[in-house]
Amino acid sequence: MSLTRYALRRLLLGVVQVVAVATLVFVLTEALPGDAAVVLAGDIPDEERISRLREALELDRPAVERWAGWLAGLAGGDLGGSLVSGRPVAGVLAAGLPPTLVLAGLTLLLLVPVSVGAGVAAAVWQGGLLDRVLTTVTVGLYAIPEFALGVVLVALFAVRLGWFPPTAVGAPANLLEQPALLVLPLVVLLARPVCSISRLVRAGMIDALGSGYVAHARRLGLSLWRVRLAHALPNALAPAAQQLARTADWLLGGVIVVESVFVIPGLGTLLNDSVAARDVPVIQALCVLFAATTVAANLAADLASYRLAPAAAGTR
Amino acid sequence: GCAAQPGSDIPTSSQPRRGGRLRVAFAGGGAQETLDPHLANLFLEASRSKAMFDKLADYGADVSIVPRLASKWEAGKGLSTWRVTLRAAAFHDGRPVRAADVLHSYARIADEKRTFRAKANLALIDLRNSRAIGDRTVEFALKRPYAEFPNVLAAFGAYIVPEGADEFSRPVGSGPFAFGSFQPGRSLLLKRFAGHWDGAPYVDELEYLIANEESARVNAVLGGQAEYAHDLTPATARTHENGGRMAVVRLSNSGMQAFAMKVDRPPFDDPQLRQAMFLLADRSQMVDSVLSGAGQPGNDLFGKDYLYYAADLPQRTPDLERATWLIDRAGAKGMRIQLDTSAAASGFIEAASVFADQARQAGLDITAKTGNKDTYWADVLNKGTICCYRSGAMPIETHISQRLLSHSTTNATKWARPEFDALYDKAVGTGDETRRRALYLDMQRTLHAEGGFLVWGFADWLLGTSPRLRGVVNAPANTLDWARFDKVWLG
Amino acid sequence: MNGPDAVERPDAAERPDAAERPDAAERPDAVERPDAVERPDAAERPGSVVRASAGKGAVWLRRGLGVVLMGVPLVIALLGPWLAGAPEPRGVSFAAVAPLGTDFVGRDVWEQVLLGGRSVVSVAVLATLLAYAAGVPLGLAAALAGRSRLDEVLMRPLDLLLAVPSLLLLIMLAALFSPGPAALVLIVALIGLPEVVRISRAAALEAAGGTAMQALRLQGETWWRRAVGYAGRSMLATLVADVGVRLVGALYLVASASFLGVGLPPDASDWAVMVDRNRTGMFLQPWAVLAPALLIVALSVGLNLTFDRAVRKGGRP
Amino acid sequence: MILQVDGLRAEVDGRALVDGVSFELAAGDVLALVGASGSGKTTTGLALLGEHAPGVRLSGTVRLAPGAVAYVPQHPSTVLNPVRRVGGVLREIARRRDVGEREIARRRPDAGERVLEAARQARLSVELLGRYPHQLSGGQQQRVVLAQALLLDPVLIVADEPTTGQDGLTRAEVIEEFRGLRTQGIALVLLSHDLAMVRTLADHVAVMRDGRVVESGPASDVLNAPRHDYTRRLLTTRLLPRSPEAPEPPRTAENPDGPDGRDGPDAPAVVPAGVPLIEVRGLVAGHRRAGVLREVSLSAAAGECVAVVGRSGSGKTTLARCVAGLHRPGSGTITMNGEPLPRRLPARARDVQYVFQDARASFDPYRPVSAQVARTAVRLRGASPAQAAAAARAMLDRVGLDERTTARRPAALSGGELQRAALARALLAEPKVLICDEITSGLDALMQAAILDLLDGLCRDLGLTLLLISHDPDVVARLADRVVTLENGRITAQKARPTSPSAGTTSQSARITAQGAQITSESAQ
Ligand SMILES: Nc1ncnc2c1ncn2[C@@H]1O[C@H](COP(=O)(O)OP(=O)(O)OP(=O)(O)O)[C@@H](O)[C@H]1O
Ligand SMILES: Nc1ncnc2c1ncn2[C@@H]1O[C@H](COP(=O)(O)OP(=O)(O)OP(=O)(O)O)[C@@H](O)[C@H]1O
Ligand SMILES: [Mg+2]
Ligand SMILES: [Mg+2]
Repeated sequence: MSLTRYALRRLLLGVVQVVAVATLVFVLTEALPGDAAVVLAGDIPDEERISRLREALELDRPAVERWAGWLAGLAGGDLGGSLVSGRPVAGVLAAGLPPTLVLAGLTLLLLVPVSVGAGVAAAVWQGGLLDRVLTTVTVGLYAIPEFALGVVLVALFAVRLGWFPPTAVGAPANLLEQPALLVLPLVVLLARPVCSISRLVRAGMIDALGSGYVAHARRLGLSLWRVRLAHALPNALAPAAQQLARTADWLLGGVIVVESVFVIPGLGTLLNDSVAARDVPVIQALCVLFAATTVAANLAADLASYRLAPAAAGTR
Repeated sequence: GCAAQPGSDIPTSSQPRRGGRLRVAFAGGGAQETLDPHLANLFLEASRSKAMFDKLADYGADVSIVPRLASKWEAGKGLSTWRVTLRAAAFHDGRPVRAADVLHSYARIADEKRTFRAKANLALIDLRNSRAIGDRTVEFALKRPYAEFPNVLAAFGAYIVPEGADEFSRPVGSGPFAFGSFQPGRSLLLKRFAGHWDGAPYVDELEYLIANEESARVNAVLGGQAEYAHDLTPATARTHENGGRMAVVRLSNSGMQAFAMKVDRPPFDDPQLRQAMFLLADRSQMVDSVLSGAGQPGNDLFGKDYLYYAADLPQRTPDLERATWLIDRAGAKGMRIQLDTSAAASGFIEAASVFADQARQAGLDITAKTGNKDTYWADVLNKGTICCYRSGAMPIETHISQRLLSHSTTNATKWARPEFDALYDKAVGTGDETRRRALYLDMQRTLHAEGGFLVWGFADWLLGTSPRLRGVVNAPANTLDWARFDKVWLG
Repeated sequence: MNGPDAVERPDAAERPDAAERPDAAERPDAVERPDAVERPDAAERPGSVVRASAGKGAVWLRRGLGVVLMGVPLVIALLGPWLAGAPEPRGVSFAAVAPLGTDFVGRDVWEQVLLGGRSVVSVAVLATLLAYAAGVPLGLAAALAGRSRLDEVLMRPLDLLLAVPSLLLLIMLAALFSPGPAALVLIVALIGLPEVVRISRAAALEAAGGTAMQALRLQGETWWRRAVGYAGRSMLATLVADVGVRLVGALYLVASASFLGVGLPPDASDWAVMVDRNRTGMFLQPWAVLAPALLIVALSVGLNLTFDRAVRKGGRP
Repeated sequence: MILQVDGLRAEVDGRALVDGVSFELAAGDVLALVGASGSGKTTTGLALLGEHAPGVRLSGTVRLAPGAVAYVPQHPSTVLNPVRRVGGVLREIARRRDVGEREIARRRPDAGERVLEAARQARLSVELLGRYPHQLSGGQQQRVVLAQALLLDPVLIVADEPTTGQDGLTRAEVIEEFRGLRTQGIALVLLSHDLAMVRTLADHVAVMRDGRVVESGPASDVLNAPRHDYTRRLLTTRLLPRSPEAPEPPRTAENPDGPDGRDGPDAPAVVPAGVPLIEVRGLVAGHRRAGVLREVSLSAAAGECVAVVGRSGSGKTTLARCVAGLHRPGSGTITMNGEPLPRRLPARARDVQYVFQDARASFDPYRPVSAQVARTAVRLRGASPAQAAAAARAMLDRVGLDERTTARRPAALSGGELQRAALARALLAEPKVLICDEITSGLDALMQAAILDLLDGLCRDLGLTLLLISHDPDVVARLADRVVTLENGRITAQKARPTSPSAGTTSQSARITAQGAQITSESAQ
């Protein structure tokens, strides 16, 4: 079976998966204690009030019926309205998407060269000082929770030194208009993935550098770095590509911590809020979006894996 | 009396200045939020509603009632009709505020099919028989005699909107600020309303920014992105108090902190055990550890320093010996008790942790169980035996009527006593102020002796303000002068 | 590196095992040098002898660094609870009293540090081990299956697990599970599982497609030996790199889970929970965050350095 | 002088692999290093590049003239990057920037053209350039490596068994190319067991044994008047064609009835010498959409040895892998005694064993060779670990490998040693059918003879059926009862009993098996 056919089959499966995730999430939110009415009632959980709210939100209809209605709407491209504000869900999503896309896109753009670079450097000088320093720094950063890192960076570089704005409150809707805003969030977002990916690249690189084809490529007079980057590196990337896909997935799902520390209202905040509010239509729509990105990221990573191990792609 | 007491090193004498854009940072409701003042629930929404709308009356610093749109009110015979006179005021679009607007607003809130927060407060009004007398007078008919009717006018969320208003994407109100622009989940920009009856605001523009993370609100003030940060933790306040980059304003007596014991079921149906709990609690340690010192110890009564508060009752101090003895007598030694807590309000988890430790010393095995923060209030209303509890400012009468009567809908302690209900009815049925005061004292004495609320403290509400911001006064959260931006100015 | 002239490389002295590495990538440039290459007799060069003794101290230090970094937290975790003594009465939260001040509920931080390692080490380690114990065989099975139906059957359900936002999953599990260390280990392992499967699958693909794998099959070798003995061995370096990092992820997942009411109580004596919960006082009383955070950093850095070393020692064929 | 080697010594833990090797080489000279398998040829060759296997210490002096040194390794599959298309790497080499003076002197036209030229020289067809290494046959991989070496424009080529995977015709052409290189002044160090090639190419010959050069000198002297006893034995060993009076295949339990002339419609023209034990009918197989085998039918009786010959890339390995159950055919049946072979591998492997063309790739690099060999007996014959170890030791001994050698990991064994270990591993399964894919390509004449004797003995005494794939007509003649020629995935000829074309002669043309001589397009499609 060719890779194209494989990809097509996976995409078809993906549609099924997305619907399955949406269903699963629907079931999960149904099973969550309390519904939007209870949450809306807040600290005056008067029973009559709750049942009125339930009526108003049409939560008194059977779950299956609501689910079917939602699915029918989805098929027609209608995501419904938010339970809490009544605004169309599509609009709510559209507002949260751009910041997430900007953050995720820029992070990924920087992540690949930085983490691959660090991994390659550590592998090339394996056991040397640079390797140890890189290991210590990346693993050390990894072991600091995002929150702490974010807050310390803001305290130092934004509040104390004033180099960057501390948060994005009052920033233009398009974050790219004010690039200084993005520096600290990107640093925080990069800290952990750089570690996990560069460690995997390093491990793969060390194996690849010791292989016969690398030695032979050097014999063939190819320059040292060309051999490392064009010959050893592709062989080292398969696990890192998977991790990269996970990271992309994580980033596109919105990163609650960074979003809240820097006040960037993206999809993560939206998910957090709508789960807190049990705003099922918004949760559902978000999960469809996330499931789609997950399926896409996984497919891309799997295709990359096969491209990076062509022999395995050929079997069966 | 609203004692002006801004942050530490701000001179109070400086002259108010006109102009500028004031940016205030609040925790918010996310992208789903709306501007309907009657839906107001969060502090952010309350403050925004207050900026764009007016109530007929509001709470003063001691939670007594101060007139707002209503210039005066007088009870009819038998306390079951009330005549309210409106002052000359106008909505942002120039229309005057009329009695019809008031009736429309109250009808909207009290609508059977809807669930606005103030609905319960307004339940007493017989709207069908209430009527407008001319443009500026409303006569309210009540379903039964009620001396505390002004409390209703000041109820949380009882804002006056123009007649017919039911849609609030571009709200029009009579408040000091008029609507500018709105990005849900991000910001709301308001403009100075020159025609406000209480004098126009000093600042030209007011922008509400949303930052759910406390550190972000603080950083926004420190970094000059905002002038006012609502709701700081005590630890943050201590961190920045003396830094000079941010002034910390403490709004004392803003939040009651308590444990609510359910008196209708074991083990706390035993008054001895409740007594023991009252005695084993080390309130000052709780204030120190949980509130980081930002608060005062409580005396198992709601509304410290509010109107009618029973300040004369002796302050409880820890008495481990007697507590242990009482626990023994109640046969509860070593009993395992689950204390419900959650992240629903700040300090709950800490309070549970500290209290469990204290109880252990008296021989009770209290374990904290963390519940879901979003549904916490509904969960603890009827389930469990003891839970963390808190309340914002409201008149003591409202506290009693909503939480402590047999028919109260949010009775978290399940305190239901006919003789107590009777006392309450007597109190709200008399027009005699001294007699009412005596009755409230009676009720509080009973609650202090054997009630279900273990009120261990009153938390300060903490604000961070930029040194430029002047005129911020110390008023408990939810009262008129809290989060009020028409009387502050940028220096 | 061990061409006859390689002894002159300055860094060779710092790498006790360097002499065994066929670092051929850097090798052949010598041959292409325009002038005739002189390859002197290495055995006769005094340099090689001197190098061995001079490097000794440094080598020991380097070897020790990872072990010390890893050892200190481990020792505290293991012995801490015995050293902690009776709990002292609470003080003001975030007070800067000796030795490390107080935490968010006024407890002594040093005592909490002593008490807080055991759960971190046991829960996170157990959860990670569990995730690997289940994930690596699954990943291997999927890799060995190639692009067959088995692969889909194994991987697609796990994709579902990945696609459900973990926040939702955590809240959900919090509502379902009664809190307890066992449930916590399960939850953390479950959340980590799909990633472990995917990474081990990717790492095993190359070995799975190779001739040696076919030879093993032709030998009638058991699945276990083929997968774990051969493919598993060839992806060991990757797995070690991954586990060293993933452990930390598990640790903080435990902390956020405890905040949502799963597993540990939110005021538990646990390093990760301490870091999470004391963050409000980070600038007031930094030790409440710094002390546990440093221990976690030391543990993971030490672990990674030691693993790196062990893998390097294990050597390549 | 291009190369000057003086007192080269390689040792592992004090044991010398190569000792006291010294020689010189002028431009355009060809030095052939011949010698027993495991005598240290590859070690010496690598040392010329300043390299060595892990754990080995080198000493001595190697002086090289300026310019590139190209190396053609013994096992091409291990030096081909699995994720890079072969053509891409070739272009990269052609474009590499550190061009020596020689290149500047004659500015090469264009990288693409140079790649094509090198591919032509190495007899590598252009379609193959777009493939990954695993999509190439053994011989094709070898030619890729050769093309890489030729692209380098070297002053010296160290070629380690450069033609073992090539069919006669290609081999002759490659040798011709080497000859051409000589005239360009490129020196060549040839490490080979192929004495015929050495004879045609070498100016100097050094004979190695146990790491020492036992005899060296001008090629004519050494080859025609060997002084050392070992050289003499090496040169005189001849593979004798299998005796014409082939014995009746033994009646085993599986075929008690003897011949019954079951000629199907597409039965081979030449009737097999006995009842077919294994029968392949209408086999169609390929990779993805590319067909490799088209309707191949073949059968072999118990105790019979059927040789499959054909040009490199004609599908021999694919056929073998189908029979062994490693490759799923598109259609066709493979039966043993009329029963379809079990689809599941362990069950099938008990009866059919396959010795991989690429011995090195077929071992797990992390475990000692002897342990790997012994596992066959445990898994397929149900032996206890101790019995298996003993059986493995005995079998390894029979193929000439001692315990010390096989206790090492595969990387520390020479090519020929691994080939023998792989054979031992397959034999331990005591299969009914053994498929041998180029198993003697890395062995010196003496060892080759011994191994072939061993196999012959097994056929005759135990009724082992052999499917022999080889490019070496002498080997085919030595063992085969029948020769089947595969061309472009089809069987084009079957011959009952081959005569050794090389008997007594060393002429190149005669070494090309007549059947495989058609010059057709490489690609099997
Ligand atoms: N790393 C090593 N450790 C120990 N012994 C080794 C190592 N590498 C090779 N040998 C041994 O050195 C000897 C010479 O190996 P080498 O590969 O040079 O032989 P060769 O002449 O090329 O043989 P062949 O013709 O079979 O390829 C062999 O006996 C081999 O087992
Ligand atoms: N994985 C693959 N994908 C596509 N084509 C392949 C693949 N493997 C082999 N081929 C092609 O199939 C043909 C037959 O290969 P096979 O290995 O059977 O040849 P062979 O007869 O054994 O050759 P050699 O004598 O060189 O070993 C060759 O042309 C080869 O390029
Ligand atoms: Mg060799
Ligand atoms: Mg082949």
